[in-house]
Amino acid sequence: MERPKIGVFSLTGCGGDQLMILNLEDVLLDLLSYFDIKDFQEISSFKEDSDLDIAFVEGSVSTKQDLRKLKEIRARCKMLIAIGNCAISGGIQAMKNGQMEILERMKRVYGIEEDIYGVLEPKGLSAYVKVDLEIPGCPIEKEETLRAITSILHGDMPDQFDYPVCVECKLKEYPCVLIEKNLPCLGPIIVAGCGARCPGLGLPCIGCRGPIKEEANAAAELEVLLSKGYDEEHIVNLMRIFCANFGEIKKITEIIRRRSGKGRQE
Amino acid sequence: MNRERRIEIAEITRVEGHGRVEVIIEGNRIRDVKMAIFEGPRFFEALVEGVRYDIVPDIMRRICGICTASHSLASIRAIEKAFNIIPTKQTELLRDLLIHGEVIESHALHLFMLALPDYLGFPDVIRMARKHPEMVKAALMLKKAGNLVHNIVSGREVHGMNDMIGGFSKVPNEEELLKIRKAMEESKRTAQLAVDLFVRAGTPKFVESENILMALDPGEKFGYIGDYVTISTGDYYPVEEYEKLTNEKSVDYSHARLSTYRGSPFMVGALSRLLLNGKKLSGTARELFKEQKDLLTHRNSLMNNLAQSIEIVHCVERCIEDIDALLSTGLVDEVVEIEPRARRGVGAVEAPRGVLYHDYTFDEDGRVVKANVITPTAQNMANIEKDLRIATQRLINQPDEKIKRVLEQIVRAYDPCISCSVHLMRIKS
Amino acid sequence: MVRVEVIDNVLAPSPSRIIKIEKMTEIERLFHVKFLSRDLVERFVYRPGQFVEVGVTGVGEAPISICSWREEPEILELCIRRVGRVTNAIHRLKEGDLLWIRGPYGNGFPMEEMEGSNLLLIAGGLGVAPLRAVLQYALKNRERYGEITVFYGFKSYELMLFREEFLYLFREGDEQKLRLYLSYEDQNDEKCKRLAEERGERIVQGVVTKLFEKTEISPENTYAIICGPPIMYKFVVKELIKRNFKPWQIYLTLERRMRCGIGKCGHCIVGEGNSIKYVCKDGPVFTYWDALNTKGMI
Amino acid sequence: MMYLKLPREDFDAFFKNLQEYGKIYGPVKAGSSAYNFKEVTTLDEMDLSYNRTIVPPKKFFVGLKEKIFEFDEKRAEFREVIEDDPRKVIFGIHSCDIHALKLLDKIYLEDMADKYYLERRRNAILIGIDCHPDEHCFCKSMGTSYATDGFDLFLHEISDGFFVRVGSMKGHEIVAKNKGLFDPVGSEDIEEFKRSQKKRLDEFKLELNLSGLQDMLELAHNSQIWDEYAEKCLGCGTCNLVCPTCRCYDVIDFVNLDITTGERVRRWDSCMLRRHGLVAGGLNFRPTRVERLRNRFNCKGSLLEGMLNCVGCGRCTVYCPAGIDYVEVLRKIAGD
Ligand SMILES: Cc1cc2nc3c(=O)[nH]c(=O)nc-3n(C[C@H](O)[C@H](O)[C@H](O)COP(=O)(O)OP(=O)(O)OC[C@H]3O[C@@H](n4cnc5c(N)ncnc54)[C@H](O)[C@@H]3O)c2cc1C
Ligand code: SF4
Ligand code: SF4
Ligand code: SF4
Repeated sequence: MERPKIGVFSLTGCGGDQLMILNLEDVLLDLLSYFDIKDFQEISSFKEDSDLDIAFVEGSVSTKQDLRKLKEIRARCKMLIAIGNCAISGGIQAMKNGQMEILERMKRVYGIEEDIYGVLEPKGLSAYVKVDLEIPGCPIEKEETLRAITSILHGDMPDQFDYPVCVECKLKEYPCVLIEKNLPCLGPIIVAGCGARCPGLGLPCIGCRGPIKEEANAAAELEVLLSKGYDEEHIVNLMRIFCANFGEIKKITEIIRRRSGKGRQE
Repeated sequence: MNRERRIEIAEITRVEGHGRVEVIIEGNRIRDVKMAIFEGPRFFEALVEGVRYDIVPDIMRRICGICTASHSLASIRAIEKAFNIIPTKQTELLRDLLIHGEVIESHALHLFMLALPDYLGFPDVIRMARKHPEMVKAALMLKKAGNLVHNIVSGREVHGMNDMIGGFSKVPNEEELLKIRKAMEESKRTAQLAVDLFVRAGTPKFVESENILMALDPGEKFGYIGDYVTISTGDYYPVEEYEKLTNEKSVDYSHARLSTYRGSPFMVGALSRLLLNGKKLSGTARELFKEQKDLLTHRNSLMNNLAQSIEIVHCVERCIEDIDALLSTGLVDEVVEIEPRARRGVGAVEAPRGVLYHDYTFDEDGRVVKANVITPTAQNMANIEKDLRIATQRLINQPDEKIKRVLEQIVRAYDPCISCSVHLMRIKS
Repeated sequence: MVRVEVIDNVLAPSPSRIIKIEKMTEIERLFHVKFLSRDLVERFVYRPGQFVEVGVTGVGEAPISICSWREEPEILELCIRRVGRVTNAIHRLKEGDLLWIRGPYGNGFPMEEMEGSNLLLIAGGLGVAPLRAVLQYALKNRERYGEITVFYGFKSYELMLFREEFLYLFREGDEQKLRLYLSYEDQNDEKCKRLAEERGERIVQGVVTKLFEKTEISPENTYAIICGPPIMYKFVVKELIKRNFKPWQIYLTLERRMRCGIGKCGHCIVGEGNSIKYVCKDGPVFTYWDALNTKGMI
Repeated sequence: MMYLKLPREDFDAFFKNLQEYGKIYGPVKAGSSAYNFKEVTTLDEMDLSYNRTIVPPKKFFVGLKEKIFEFDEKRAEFREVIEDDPRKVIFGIHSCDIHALKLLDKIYLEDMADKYYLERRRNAILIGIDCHPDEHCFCKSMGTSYATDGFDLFLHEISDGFFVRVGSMKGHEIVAKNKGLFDPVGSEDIEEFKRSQKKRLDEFKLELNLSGLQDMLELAHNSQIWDEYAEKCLGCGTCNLVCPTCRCYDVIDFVNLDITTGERVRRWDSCMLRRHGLVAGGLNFRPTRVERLRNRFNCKGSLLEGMLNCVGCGRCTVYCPAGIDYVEVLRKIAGD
């Protein structure tokens, strides 16, 4: 097979997902040798404006500049792979979407009420262009990423996780932190693939892989956490860290707003 | 009238994040030097407003993928100070281990994979690996050793979650620590190799100029955690007064707000740390520091690369030392009671690229009222521009391509982490 | 140490070579596969309605009906629609490549029991695949069965599977005492309209149940065998019941997700309370009587 | 059946001698109230008064997530892999879990035996131990509170040691080899055993009426109860994964970086998950939690494989993050 031409790009994010690829130290050189790398700004000064078989894109669309770049990338690649939560759903920076206006954010952080960056409300790539594959996580998992890549090199599309973190939590025989320690674990509504890292450390899942789309029962999760004594505002903040742009979680914000008749951030 | 000459690096490569450099020359005079950032802002300080303290580190560590543990620790320390939580000895050792591991990972990535190709004449490490496979493999193993610390102590390579307010959720066990220790023993040679490489790389002099240096005072031993800032001017401040040091001010040659100290740009990072705190080094790193004293001058910021390489040697030895100290007393699970207070706390650590401050104010329920983060790259930016200006001036008669190469090399030497420069106010023109 | 005698690994697939691929539609292809080991050919005894697990290394396995019937099962024919990971991977294979096969699995149709009776085969879309095996079996043993009537419904001429074969039977089937009726859904299908001009009494525009208007179907000594998309069953069964078919005269073959094909992985379990079954080993062929007693079966 | 007595002072020696049959796995505390079967080398690592483990001992026979084949595309090879040493001693298994294994035996061994299961099952030694019910145990109602077979040895604690039942040839072999450690049972021992069994039966608090359960389930097909619980249910799959009688597994292939070799892996699955009932074309036979819950309860309450598919261990209730109480649901179904 001819070596696929690839590019690795980043929009607005922390660089952690590209870094996870570089963290595949044991196989990195082997892995890269399967590809003809045309653009990888983080590690290479070599650049060629050719068509691409695969573009890996990290980061959210948070500025008009990001959007321009994304559209250029989409136009030149056959397969677009969104890597990481930012690229899938806007990431952590989308946490206050729909709650705090961009200008308000400008004011709070930079002290000016003017959008000098051309900022857009952070969203994932699929809000704007067709995405062929999404590899979730904040950051992505090395193992899953490698397996997705080998599957693609093999000519297939990888199988994707469609079940919650709880499944892996039990496959690893971890005691449930929600039941045992009353911690606000989001595992039941979050996509598996991390091997239940957080419960494995005795910590609650904070949802870094995003919800199971069109499936997560966020309303039931809310009820469970309320019954554990957490207040609504905290639960919403927690769910919004990584999931603010998802319908299921937006709904929760709505339910709570209606219930309490207030919203701190309005 | 003189013709205007424009030198532009559209996108700086082999750095974390997106930036570009633009120099405008009129005749023999440099009219403008700009390092523009076109990283989208993420407004972290606004994100945590109203958020309860216990998930603040989870949010804030995501400012940066490379120095994630630094952000994590700065954030945790700020909160602990606000709530008067005193970490245990074991926690301090584990944190020390964690941040040293992070420095190894970050420096190894920067030196071998991003900076070295410049010196050996390759566009990237992939091509460099074809010529020097053994060296690149060794470098990757060094980087992996650093990541192993992340993995075991914080839970994963990037955005680990195990380090939290008050300590660690799951304390690593003996077996795991011995695994790190072994990896460190095996990395010693590669660490020294880095020093050799950068000593041999020579000392380009095109940025020579006075630099003000700034670093945290690590206490007795060389390290990355501290509560006071020491400055090459002889000044000394508690971190709570960081605003005096990082004054974000407009300067005449730039339309951005840049960090200056008493009106002058300053430098943070490995070189500053070594020159200010080098006396506190021990072991091989101390020897190497002495040997290379002449090369390591505060007048040449490119020496930051060499300084980083010596730091790797230090970190590798220190990780072993920390592990031995931890194992000698045995590891125990610790539970810390946290009681939120309506207070302010400032936490600082030396991230791989320099001093990092997190500053939070809480209400009585422990919700963030106000937050501020100052990253090292943001602090360095004024100094980078100063260096770019000086270098351009010296090379003004050289062709554009040559100037570009040098400018990019200078930027890279600072190992800038643009995505975490959340505070940089720069408009892409 | 206790040593256990070596037993066959029922999950281990056997390699078989794709000797021919025929493109049937954009998404369906017919694969002719041949086992590499002679041994296997001899052991591989199957009946119409059974299926095999077809695998591609690195991707996985999918249950696929055997759509042919020969006494010597040297060659199996598999009509495969491209819908997901495994089936896409199978479609990428070329002649000469390997497929990994386990089976045959499932109960299949009780061909012996139906001997001496009339057969009414009702197929919709891809459902024609297993019924083709029934048909081949019945035609090969023509003397053992009475009247054979086939209803075959499809969307359009282009999407008609095994077109050549069925058009041949449509035109010449009477020689073999076979009445074949066709239905097509696409109103603007010119080619089908032409077929209607040619032999209007055997083809209608509409869904497959419309074919009941075309001919008298008597339940007398007749078995109805249905295979098609799940929604088709309800309508077809209704027509049959209207015509006094008894629930045990109606056979259906079902589809479910399956991972093992042999009653272990649990995915194909259907039913509630008193009646609960594995589609893979208790089926995939069931009578309508089973369906009446097993909630959620159809 | 053969009955013996294991005096307390011989317990440790007995335990040590078992190592000759493979690694020993026993109940070990894993959290504030949770236990797991883990490898143990000494008696005191175990807590033999445990109530239940998180995942059932089924994991010893069908791996939670296990490689079953390695393949090589170039060489057209499928090579079977049994990753662990099938020789194991499972120490301290409860009666309900033994009953569950009997059901799994039917599934995995009758009619096209699963080789992986068989290898491990034949090589494993099961040492049962008496337990005391907590508020979630309802095995008494399910008829699984006492194991009459399906184990090699069964230990019942009495005042100065254990009353031991020998349940198999292998069990016989073990006691024969350790002759010196066992005493014959005396009449006081028998009396004590009887008393303790009676006392144990009296400890059960939770009961479930089984009569007509299958009909009740079928009749509840359109019941509101499913909707009510589906609203609470998180669809997390925990209930299936901790269930000792659930047998669903999923299979997936992975390719190595050389792109020609790889592995086939199977892992425990759950019918509460979306994919379980999904087939080609996006059709889902159990599209929402309503159908999935109904299916789960029906499967558990059925007589698939000729026996009840629930052994009353209480795990699904204890570990359900949404707090859905299995017995409560079935009681509502039955109108109790
Ligand atoms: C007894 C029996 C006989 C059969 N005979 C034949 C036959 O002769 N010919 C034939 O072509 N087929 C036959 N089938 C159907 C065939 O088995 C399936 O089409 C096949 O298993 C699909 O496998 P796959 O890996 O290609 O698809 P999968 O990748 O498993 O996908 C199958 C379907 O699941 C859905 N899906 C998968 N993943 C997702 C996701 N992440 N999100 C949403 N939806 C998803 C999609 O709708 C997709 O179409 C038979 C099935 C049975 C049970
Ligand atoms: S700890 Fe979290 S992920 Fe694990 S079972 Fe409990 S709720 Fe689910
Ligand atoms: S448990 Fe949750 S937060 Fe933790 S790594 Fe997994 S998905 Fe992310
Ligand atoms: S454990 Fe509870 S919440 Fe999870 S799927 Fe089962 S019933 Fe639903």
